Amino acid sequence: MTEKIILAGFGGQGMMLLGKLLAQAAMADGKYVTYFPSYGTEVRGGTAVYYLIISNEEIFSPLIEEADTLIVMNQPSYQKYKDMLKPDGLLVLNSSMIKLNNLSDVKTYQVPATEIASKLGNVLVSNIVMLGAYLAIKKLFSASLILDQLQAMLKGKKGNLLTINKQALDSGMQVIKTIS
Amino acid sequence: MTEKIILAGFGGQGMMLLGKLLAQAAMADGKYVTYFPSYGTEVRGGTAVYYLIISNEEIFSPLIEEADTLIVMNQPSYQKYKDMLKPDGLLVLNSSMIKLNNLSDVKTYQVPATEIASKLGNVLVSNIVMLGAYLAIKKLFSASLILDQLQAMLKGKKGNLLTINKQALDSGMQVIKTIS
Amino acid sequence: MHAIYEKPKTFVDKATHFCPGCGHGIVLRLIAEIVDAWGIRGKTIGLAPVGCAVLAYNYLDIDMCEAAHGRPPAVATGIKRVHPDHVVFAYQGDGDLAAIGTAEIIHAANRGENITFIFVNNAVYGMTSGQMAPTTMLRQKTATTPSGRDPINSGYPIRVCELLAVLEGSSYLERVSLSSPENIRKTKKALEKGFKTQMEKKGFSLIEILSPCPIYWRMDANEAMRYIDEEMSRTFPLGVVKDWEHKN
Amino acid sequence: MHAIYEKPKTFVDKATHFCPGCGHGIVLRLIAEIVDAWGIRGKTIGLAPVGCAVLAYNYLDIDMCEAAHGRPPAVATGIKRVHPDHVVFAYQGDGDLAAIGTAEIIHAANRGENITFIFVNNAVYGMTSGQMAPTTMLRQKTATTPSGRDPINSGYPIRVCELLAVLEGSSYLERVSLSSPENIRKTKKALEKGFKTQMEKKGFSLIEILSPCPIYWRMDANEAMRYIDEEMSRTFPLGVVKDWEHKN
Amino acid sequence: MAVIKIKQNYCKGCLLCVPVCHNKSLVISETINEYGLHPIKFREDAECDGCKKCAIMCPDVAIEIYN
Amino acid sequence: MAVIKIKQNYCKGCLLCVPVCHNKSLVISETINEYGLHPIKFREDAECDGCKKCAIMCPDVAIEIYN
Amino acid sequence: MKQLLTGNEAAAEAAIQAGCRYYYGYPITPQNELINYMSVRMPEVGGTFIQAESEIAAISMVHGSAAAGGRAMTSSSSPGISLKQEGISYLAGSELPCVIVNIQRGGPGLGDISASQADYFQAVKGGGHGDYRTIVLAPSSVQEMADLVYDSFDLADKYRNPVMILGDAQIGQLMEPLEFHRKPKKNLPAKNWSLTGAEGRKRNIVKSFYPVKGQLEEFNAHLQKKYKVIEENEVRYEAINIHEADIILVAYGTSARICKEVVKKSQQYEFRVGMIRPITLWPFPKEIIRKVSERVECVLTVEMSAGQMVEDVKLAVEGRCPVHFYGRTGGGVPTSLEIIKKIVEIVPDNRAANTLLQLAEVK
Amino acid sequence: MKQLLTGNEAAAEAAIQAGCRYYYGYPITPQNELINYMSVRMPEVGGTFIQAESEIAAISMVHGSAAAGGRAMTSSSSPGISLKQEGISYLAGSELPCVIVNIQRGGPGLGDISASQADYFQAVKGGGHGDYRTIVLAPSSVQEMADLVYDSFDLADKYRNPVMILGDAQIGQLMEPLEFHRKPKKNLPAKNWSLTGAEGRKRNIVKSFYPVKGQLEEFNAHLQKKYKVIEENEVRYEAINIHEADIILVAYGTSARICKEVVKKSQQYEFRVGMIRPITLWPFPKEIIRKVSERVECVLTVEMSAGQMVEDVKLAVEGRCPVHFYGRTGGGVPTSLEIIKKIVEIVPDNRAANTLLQLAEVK
Ligand SMILES: Cc1ncc(C[n+]2csc(CCOP(=O)(O)OP(=O)(O)O)c2C)c(N)n1
Ligand SMILES: Cc1ncc(C[n+]2csc(CCOP(=O)(O)OP(=O)(O)O)c2C)c(N)n1
Ligand code: SF4
Ligand code: SF4
Ligand code: SF4
Ligand code: SF4
Ligand code: SF4
Ligand code: SF4
Ligand SMILES: [Mg+2]
Ligand SMILES: [Mg+2]
Repeated sequence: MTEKIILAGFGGQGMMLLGKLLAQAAMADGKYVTYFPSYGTEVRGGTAVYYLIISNEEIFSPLIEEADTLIVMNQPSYQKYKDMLKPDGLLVLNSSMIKLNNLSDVKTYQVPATEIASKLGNVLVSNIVMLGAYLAIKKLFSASLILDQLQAMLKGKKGNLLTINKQALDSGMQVIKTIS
Repeated sequence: MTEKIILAGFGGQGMMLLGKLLAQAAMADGKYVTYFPSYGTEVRGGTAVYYLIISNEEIFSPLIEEADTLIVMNQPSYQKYKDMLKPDGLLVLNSSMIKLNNLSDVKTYQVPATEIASKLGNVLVSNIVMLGAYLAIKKLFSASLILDQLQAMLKGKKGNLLTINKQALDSGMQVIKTIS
Repeated sequence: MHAIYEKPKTFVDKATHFCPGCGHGIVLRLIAEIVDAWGIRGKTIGLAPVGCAVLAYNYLDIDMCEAAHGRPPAVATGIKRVHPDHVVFAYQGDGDLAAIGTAEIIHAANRGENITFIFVNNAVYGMTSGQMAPTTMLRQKTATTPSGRDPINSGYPIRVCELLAVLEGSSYLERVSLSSPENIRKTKKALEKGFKTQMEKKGFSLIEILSPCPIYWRMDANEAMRYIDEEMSRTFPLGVVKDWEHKN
Repeated sequence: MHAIYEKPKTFVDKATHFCPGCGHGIVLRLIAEIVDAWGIRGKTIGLAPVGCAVLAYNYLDIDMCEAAHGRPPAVATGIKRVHPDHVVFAYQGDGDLAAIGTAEIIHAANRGENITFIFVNNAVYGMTSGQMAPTTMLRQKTATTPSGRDPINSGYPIRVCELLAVLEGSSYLERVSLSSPENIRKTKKALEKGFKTQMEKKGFSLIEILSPCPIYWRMDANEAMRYIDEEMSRTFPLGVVKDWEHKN
Repeated sequence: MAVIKIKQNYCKGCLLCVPVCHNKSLVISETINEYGLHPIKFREDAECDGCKKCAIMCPDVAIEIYN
Repeated sequence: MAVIKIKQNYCKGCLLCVPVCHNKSLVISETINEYGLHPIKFREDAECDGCKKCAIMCPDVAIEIYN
Repeated sequence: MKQLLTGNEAAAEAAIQAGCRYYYGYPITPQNELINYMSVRMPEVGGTFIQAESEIAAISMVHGSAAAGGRAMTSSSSPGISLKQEGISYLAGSELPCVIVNIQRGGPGLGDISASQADYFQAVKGGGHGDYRTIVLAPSSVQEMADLVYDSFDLADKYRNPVMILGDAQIGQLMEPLEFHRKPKKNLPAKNWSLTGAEGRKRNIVKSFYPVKGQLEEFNAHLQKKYKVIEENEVRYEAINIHEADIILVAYGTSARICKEVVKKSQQYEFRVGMIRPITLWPFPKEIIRKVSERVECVLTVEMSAGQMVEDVKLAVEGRCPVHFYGRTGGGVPTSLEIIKKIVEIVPDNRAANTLLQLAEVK
Repeated sequence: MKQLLTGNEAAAEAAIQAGCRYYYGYPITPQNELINYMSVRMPEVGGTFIQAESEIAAISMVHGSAAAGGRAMTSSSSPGISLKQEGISYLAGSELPCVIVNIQRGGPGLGDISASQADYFQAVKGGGHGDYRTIVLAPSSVQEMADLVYDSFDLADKYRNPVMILGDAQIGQLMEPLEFHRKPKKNLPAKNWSLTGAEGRKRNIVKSFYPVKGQLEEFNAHLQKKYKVIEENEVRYEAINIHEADIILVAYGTSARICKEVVKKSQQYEFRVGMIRPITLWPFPKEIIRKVSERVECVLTVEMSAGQMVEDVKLAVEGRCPVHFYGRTGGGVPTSLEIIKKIVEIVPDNRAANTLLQLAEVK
């Protein structure tokens, strides 16, 4: 098993954290993992992209030439990275922020992550909504393994932060169940 | 003809100028010439030494491993450089400042340059006294060729400076005539 | 339809790479406005810093030069000597000017270089992810002062105008801010005065601009402007620090 | 026979490489006297500059370190952090401290490094054959200001104490001179105060010493001392510029 | 009465222009621009006297004013 | 009455010690030292009250004073 | 227990665990995670963290702490490392142990912040003045970053010499699981040359100035002798498949990871690709490369530069077999496909070509 | 008319005669005669002389004047040149023409002020970060110093690239008679990239920053192409006796003078010594060395370093014949006797030995 995921979004949309949670879970699960943020440039703003590879075997290049999965948070990220997805790859997108023009081969899941997060009371957890969706689709890890990581990361932070993150994860998973 | 001269003295005793006058004269005379000051160190004070080579042929290394002539102004310079003189070399020393212990092979001329210069009214021309002595011994150039150089260098300076320098050169030459 | 306010011609029609609410955009726009109004595009040469404003030349439609981090004063000196009658300005951040470039700005001021320096003080290293700058305020949290700047370990916020005022070579030094339309108007006036100082060959001018970095101050843009008024201007009092027109 | 004055034990029994009448010898001797008198040889670490005093470690019988040209403040900082209870001092010339090392001294002062700086201002680059220093006086002739220092091209003499006084991190700053036995006594007092400042953990201290360089001032030694009194002390007024003991 | 033009894809939704308008004429919009941000918009039926304060404040040269 | 000791090969003949002696006890000598310079010497029959001013002034630690 | 850290953080944590208590740095991408991490951790262990006013000040502070006997470190990226060259020359000339981390980015000039290996010459040949050497270690994984930083302090102390860790933007920012499991080496020489105050002993002087004629040459002879000892004892490399290989790849750090992928892919085929990954760039593993070059068809050096290490490979091979080069510059990272294509190009023998083109299809 | 000048002064005067009007320097021995001379001469010709606050400021001022279209120059010696490395990388990355003089002294660190050739790697391989090159010229006499400084401005303008003059303490301070007899070259490309105010044209930007993915690699490809053109067109060397020689000496600058003496002494004997003196150290005259290496018994490289250029010689020879090295470090200058002894040692054939031992006696 080797899963190559590209995560992309506007800086501040929490893609870094999304990937890190997955990477931590993979590590806890005894997998090989590389997680690589590609700062395009020494310049502020624009798109942030992260390369995550999870595998049962040693991973050589942490760069991804062709992704199994693309998780994107906004229109420019989608535009920029859609061609890096392999023909039969998985696309999970934040439909609150991305207008789709016809996609053919790829399996696409449209998750209104920003809206869901807004409704939960904090736009900032839209990334966790996306994570929930991805988990529900690919089922690489159990939700509880991810929650463990979340818990560890939020240690010392305010208690209700964990609660809302849990809700976000859950909502993301639910969306997929509804769609499929 | 190749004449390799080492000039050494305490910084401030004018050895630089002595050598430069000879070098200029050599150049004017159509000779090959290299003139190299060897700053021993990045440190003040101590001995200053200059390597002057005059030749009818191309000169390769401007350093001198074995000198034809050694002109020294004070005791530490003498001590430091006496062994660089070739066995039958010429030694011209400022006897006002150097006590000689027995010298065997080398032709030695003792010139009381500081005393002579003092008498002329300016210790600073003791270097020119030495130059006069050297000229009188080796006769590489005419005194007038040297005087031309002196004149060119002192252009714009006070007139009596040239006069005293002339006297110094002369006195140096006289000393040799008296000795020999 | 008559324009009350339009994008200055000297400002390239292009979205900037700055974060939302960043002060750099305002300052660059003001420069463009002055170049437009005075018609000096053909005789102006700018210096971009290494810092968030590194791409200043993408936005200002004038001849511009890059300088290594901290070296704009020296590079500007080199340019000015070739074109003594041009308007040469250097744009610098606080890391660039007050840390690595300390020697260069002090000696440019001391030589009285007839150049205008636009010093954007946002109390932080924006470009490299929000580390402490020499102008970071006491107790301010940054990536390298995680529990707030403590003078025991990290020294005090440096008041650049006051420091340069000691040097005889400096002619015009003023500190302004971007916290309100009123203050931005004053900032523009100060920039004009800086350029004027140069065009009249009165020597070294530097305008220090208190500017928000909402991202690394971890505030929204309007909070950041309030922070300038309520906190930053206390450490860095606004006003003219030195002026060749009002020497006594 | 009882000694009224003897070579300090901490001063190595060895002729120095300085030119006749050079002030460096006096300053080094004063340091040695204090180390002797206070018995602190075992807890003192000195920094030698790159300049005529580069070989200071040949004369002072204490642990000493070299620093690259201009970097003694940073090197001293590195040492002091390892030995916070030792007496660490840096010895610097005006080229070293006020030109290439401008950033380092300013930021050491700003951090309030608990170190004593001995700043020998001889208004010239002695070691490299008498070029202009940042402290060269107006109209002074040097190897690189052959017709005298002109502020238009070469800027103004920098008053280091006054500059550093602006920084909150500096604790004790005094300017003294070597022009007479009386002034040398005051210099020694100032050095003692500098060391005391450090030993009581009061922070950054710097003693600026007006010191003769007869060779590159092209004067005899006694003329050079008069020049300090009559010319140099006008540009660089003697006295305490900042003192933690007398803050108001 | 002046007219405000907001360049949607320049505006980063920082909201600096909002509080400086004494007419409270600028508000955040629901649309999402290229950045994935909500740009501001001119409130329907609001007043503008062309005081320029919003444009002066804008770090992204996103506001132009005409009359 | 104090006694002055001058280290001949340390003294560089700079003469800084000469004018500071209120007894005018120090003068230049005719001898030449290692440097080729004339070191100073204590004037014969001169006075010294051990005021130390000469030693304080000396850049070459060439003067020691005893009594 | 495994942790997920960036290479930059791994370097910082390993340094602290190796007893480094004096860190001086200046921000620059892509090494910011290192300085930021240090600002949090150093106070926790009672160590010194100073954000210096510049890279030059930082290396000078390292100079001071090393001279005073502490374990000191600084880090930066390419332009900042260029600024440290005078300081590094002084450290080498003063025989001071310390560790310098270079997380290389694209150059020249301001360039870009993407990964690069274009500072090889600077690190290995000496970007500063004079005949000196720094030991240069090149990690190719986050785990190895930690391990090598760890060893670097011991090497520095053992030889009284600066050690450089030569990483790049990718290794610095990459996150991988790693474990800190190393214990300090024993038996390092006492630092009785260091500055501690001359209590009850002769004074110590730390310097690089040798003004008396002949002394500097003597000192240089001493340095060269030391360097020879290091060359004889400290060479490290990883060799894969070198005994059966027809062609040998030589690569370090990030580019070595991709070469490893090529080697692995080729294992099932007739045409054999082996590889040598220098871990110490200085001392360079020239012996093993020389040996291998006596029997392989050719050597291919892969770098993220216009060709720098390839010179050392050629110096080792000395014409015994052809040495080829494949490089990407300015932030480009070679892909395994590109490398395979290059192999096909330089080994125009059918057996190789067929085999490798199959590989190329596998991608 | 001949003048007697030091190499430092000759460099300064040649620069002024070549139209250099912007000089920025900082004092350091052994190049002080250059900066001191400039302080007198620049005002006389209406040019700019600034004694900068540091070497870094000086190279940055050069950056500014070069960007503004002026002919600009700086000079220093080893430690100061180390400080300029970031700036040089920026100049190369911004494609700015300028001239940098390094009058090398002994290192590492503060070292000493005596002559050295230990900055060869720094100058030729690149002491700064990134894949860049500076054209490096190595004069071996005062006359050649003037001639090469003269040409260096043309080369810099022709290729929009920094040029370094690599001298040493001896060539810098040595006085020899020289003549200034060169006229400016014509047909240099117009500097329409330079910053003059964008009057009536699109703006010019001078920079080395390429933040958009792929751009920096493209720019580097452009640089490499330019460097190839320079390598093809600008190699300079002096060859003596290479057609009859049994052994070839390779040396540059000061050490080449001594080798020339050895060559001259050997002319009357049976065993023939020839020599190649690289005048451009980059581009390095590798073709001629490669050619010669096909027929001589061996090559001996002589340097005032622990062995730096010898690597380029080996890279040119590629094992075709043995390459030997004789070096002195830290201010030591080889003597002709030492070189002859070395020859005898590496050519243990009787003919050579006998011949050369005779030579050794002649001294
Ligand atoms: C020699 C060197 N050191 C460090 C850096 C990294 N760097 C880029 S910008 C910057 C400082 C940015 O801070 P500031 O000057 O305050 O500008 P801001 O981004 O805050 O506007 C630093 C340290 C660099 N590019 N070059
Ligand atoms: C990086 C570097 N630049 C320049 C020099 C040359 N240098 C040696 S000492 C010195 C300045 C000496 O002046 P100052 O600091 O005033 O000391 P002084 O000799 O007057 O006591 C210089 C420029 C150097 N050694 N290193
Ligand atoms: S990081 Fe700060 S200074 Fe930089 S662009 Fe963003 S807000 Fe502006
Ligand atoms: S040159 Fe000046 S400072 Fe240096 S030793 Fe001589 S007198 Fe002293
Ligand atoms: S111009 Fe003035 S009134 Fe009109 S929208 Fe802007 S701030 Fe409001
Ligand atoms: S100030 Fe400008 S960028 Fe910010 S919200 Fe208003 S229009 Fe948009
Ligand atoms: S101690 Fe005083 S009285 Fe005695 S010689 Fe010295 S200066 Fe004169
Ligand atoms: S002051 Fe010292 S060195 Fe000078 S003359 Fe007097 S004894 Fe000699
Ligand atoms: Mg800033
Ligand atoms: Mg000085």
